[in-house]
Amino acid sequence: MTTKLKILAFGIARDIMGGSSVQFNIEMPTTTSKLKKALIDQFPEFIDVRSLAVAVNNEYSSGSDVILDGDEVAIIPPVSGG
Amino acid sequence: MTTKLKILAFGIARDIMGGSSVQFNIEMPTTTSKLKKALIDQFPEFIDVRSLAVAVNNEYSSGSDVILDGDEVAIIPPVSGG
Amino acid sequence: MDKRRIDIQILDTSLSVERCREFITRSDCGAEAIFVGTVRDHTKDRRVTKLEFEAYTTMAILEMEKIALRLLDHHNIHKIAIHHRIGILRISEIPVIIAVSAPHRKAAFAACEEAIDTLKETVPIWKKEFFEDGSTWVAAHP
Amino acid sequence: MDKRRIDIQILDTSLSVERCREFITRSDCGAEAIFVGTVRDHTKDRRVTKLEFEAYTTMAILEMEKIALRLLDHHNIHKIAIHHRIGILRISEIPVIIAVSAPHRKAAFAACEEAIDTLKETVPIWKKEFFEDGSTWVAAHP
Repeated sequence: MTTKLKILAFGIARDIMGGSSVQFNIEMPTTTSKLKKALIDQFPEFIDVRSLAVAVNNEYSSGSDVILDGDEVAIIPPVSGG
Repeated sequence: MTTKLKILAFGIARDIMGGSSVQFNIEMPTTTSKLKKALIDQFPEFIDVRSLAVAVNNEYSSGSDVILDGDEVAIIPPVSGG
Repeated sequence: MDKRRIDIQILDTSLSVERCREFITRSDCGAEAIFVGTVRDHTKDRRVTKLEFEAYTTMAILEMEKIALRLLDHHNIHKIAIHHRIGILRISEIPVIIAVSAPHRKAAFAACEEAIDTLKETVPIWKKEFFEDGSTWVAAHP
Repeated sequence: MDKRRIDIQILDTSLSVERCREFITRSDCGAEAIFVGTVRDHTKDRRVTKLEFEAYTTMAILEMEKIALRLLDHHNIHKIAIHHRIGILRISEIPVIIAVSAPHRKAAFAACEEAIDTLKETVPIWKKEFFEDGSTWVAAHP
């Protein structure tokens, strides 16, 4: 069923999504790859971003990792600290 | 002719020669190697020192470099700064 | 246990090398290697007026802890401090300090350099460069 | 000309990282690598109570200048400070600080490490270690 998933967005992802915490409609449970695909579908500007990672509960997550309701999900564009 | 050459001595060389500025009898002009040999002859404890360099006018000098009257001559035992 | 040997901070106030040294200096260490990042006044040929750093703070601290703990495992070092600043920074201000103490200098240098290299790869912090005529998120685009 | 980019000092008072940074920090540099030597409380298994450093000052300054000028030639770095202390030092005090600024961090680290490695080989400064039951000139004997 389609749920509103809260997504934290930083850096250029925040600019593209229009906020640092965005409600996003997606079929749940989902996976990291599915979320990335859905985000790129809804926000085509992500295509031009060099890379896009997803963090679930403060850990980098990879393609088939499942995202459950209640997880803290963040979109991580290319980092540039230091 | 034998002259008194003033030699600056540091670290263990100062302990061995008994002072930080020592008058040393040597045939002048001389060379770095001759000076080292004469020092070791007069102060046999230098045999046990790991290495012995000579500086003439604030520059490391090597074996056949000539030492003239008036040069500032220093005995440089193994350095251990830093 | 190892956590007592690391000091990880994200701050919105000026960073201080002395504060990092206070944490890392130990009587059984002979060497400290310190990296200080400073804000440069240009990128390629464009004049930079200021920078802004933004962090995903909770995760950034966890990622910096991972870096520090792994370095303690892999190098003969004793303590490591990683301080990163967020917010607006002017030219010559300090975004990051990494300070490492070790019995001997080789390990201190190796760990310090590895720390900043890894931080720039993995820690979720973002830098926005401001120019006279606009701004850009660094590294966002190819 | 290059001499304005180096700051070489032999001091009989406490060394300060901030004083070195004041010299090297530049608005066109993004990276500073700093090495701080500290007095360790032991050598192998012997407890050290204090150290004494003695320098052939005029020559030591010339040798440190040579190191700094060669590094400016060989690495893409901007400024370098080398401060060495002499006299009696207690545990955790600082005998030496080397600070290097550069546009990028790789050159800063490489130059800083090369500076301390070379200093320990060539600069006429001697360290005497004091133990509870005697003292010894470091490195004097095989």
